[in-house]
Amino acid sequence: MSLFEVRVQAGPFEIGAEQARLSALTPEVGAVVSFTGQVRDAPLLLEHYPGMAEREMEALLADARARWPLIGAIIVHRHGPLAVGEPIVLVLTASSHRRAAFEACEFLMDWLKTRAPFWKKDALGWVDARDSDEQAAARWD
Amino acid sequence: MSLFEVRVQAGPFEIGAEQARLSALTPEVGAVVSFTGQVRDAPLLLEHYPGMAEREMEALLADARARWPLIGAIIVHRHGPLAVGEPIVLVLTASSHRRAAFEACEFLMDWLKTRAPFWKKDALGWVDARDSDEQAAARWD
Amino acid sequence: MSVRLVYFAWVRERIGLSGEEYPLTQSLPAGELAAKLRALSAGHAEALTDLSRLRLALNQQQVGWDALVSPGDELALFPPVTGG
Amino acid sequence: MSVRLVYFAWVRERIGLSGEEYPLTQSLPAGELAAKLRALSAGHAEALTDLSRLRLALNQQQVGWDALVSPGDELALFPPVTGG
Repeated sequence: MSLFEVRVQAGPFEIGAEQARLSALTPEVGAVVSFTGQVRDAPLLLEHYPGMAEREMEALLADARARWPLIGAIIVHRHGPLAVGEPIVLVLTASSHRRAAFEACEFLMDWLKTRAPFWKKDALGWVDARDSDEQAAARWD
Repeated sequence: MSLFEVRVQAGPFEIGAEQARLSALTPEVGAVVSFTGQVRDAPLLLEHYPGMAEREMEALLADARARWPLIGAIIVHRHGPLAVGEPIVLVLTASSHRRAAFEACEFLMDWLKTRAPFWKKDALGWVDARDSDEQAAARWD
Repeated sequence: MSVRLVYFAWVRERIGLSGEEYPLTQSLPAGELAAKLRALSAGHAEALTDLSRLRLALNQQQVGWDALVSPGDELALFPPVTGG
Repeated sequence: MSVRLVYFAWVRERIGLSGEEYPLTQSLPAGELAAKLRALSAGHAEALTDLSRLRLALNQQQVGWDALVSPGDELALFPPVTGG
């Protein structure tokens, strides 16, 4: 059994519940890696492109599966108003071995940052895209 | 505020509860990365060296803090009999930026595998150390 | 015959619309279409002056300014993404 | 005057003890001490024949076979670790 899933939602997520779904998939799961991004410093509003957001995230999962032997992966990205400390995004990867789980998780985050149609706005206005994110994603080319 | 903690315990752990402790540390936390290792294929017995195990894990955290700007990190390692699918080890890292959190988490896992005094035994006997783990740890030298 | 335009983030705010239909009877490159849109309003002109600051998606797939837009398509214009 | 010896994993199983006190009146290198321990029993001899398969910790710090063991120290002998 395997599980690959993407979701865009306004509400929060529970890392424990999401991770449990991957841990229980098969006796071959030996490593689960997670990344949680959370709102730092100031509140944010997250706008997204419904439909395309899910589509890009699905495409990223397909790309990761082609590169690493994953047993499962989940991406949850929130939209709407978010307070400081609130989680924005969760990426979970499960594999037999830790290297694959680590690399796939980092790959998915780097590409989410540069491909998935989400835009952050804070009190100063729309947040500018960063060159460092482009460079991080380019590592995987 | 910061939080750096190591624990060796027989019972299970809750990733959600541990992660919540790091997420709430300061408004500067932007990224939390976790690694969970779980028993694959066959039940295990985990023996450890009480005292030295905690000491080595503390030393690894100190080393990670010297290399990356971490706000917090938690390592929990279990001992005793463990069934297939049960979690063995949890490493959590929190930082302002994702690269530091990812790298520190992977570093801690690679070094735990080669430094922390734990030994796995399965139905076939004591598990042999793997060259691939030594090589993974050597990447950080 | 038209193309469905959708706008996000500051492109949406400057234009003052989240989307609109624009008459289109034959295919043309997205860059040429964007140039025509500048005539619609001061907001359109401001948002679409410097195309190098924008990204686009045709039918929800990221493309370049030379992509051919045809009647019935959905064309999205937005700044570089900043999620995650 | 003695050294506290502790054993783990298959070293412990072959020796048949998780630890023991061994008389020691002056410092000597861990490798020399291990060679002396081989005389204690068939199990000790078997466990400690090939020191290249073992690791050691002196007072809970990983060290090499040339580390000097002194009376009152705790010396642990074990296979390469396999946790995590």
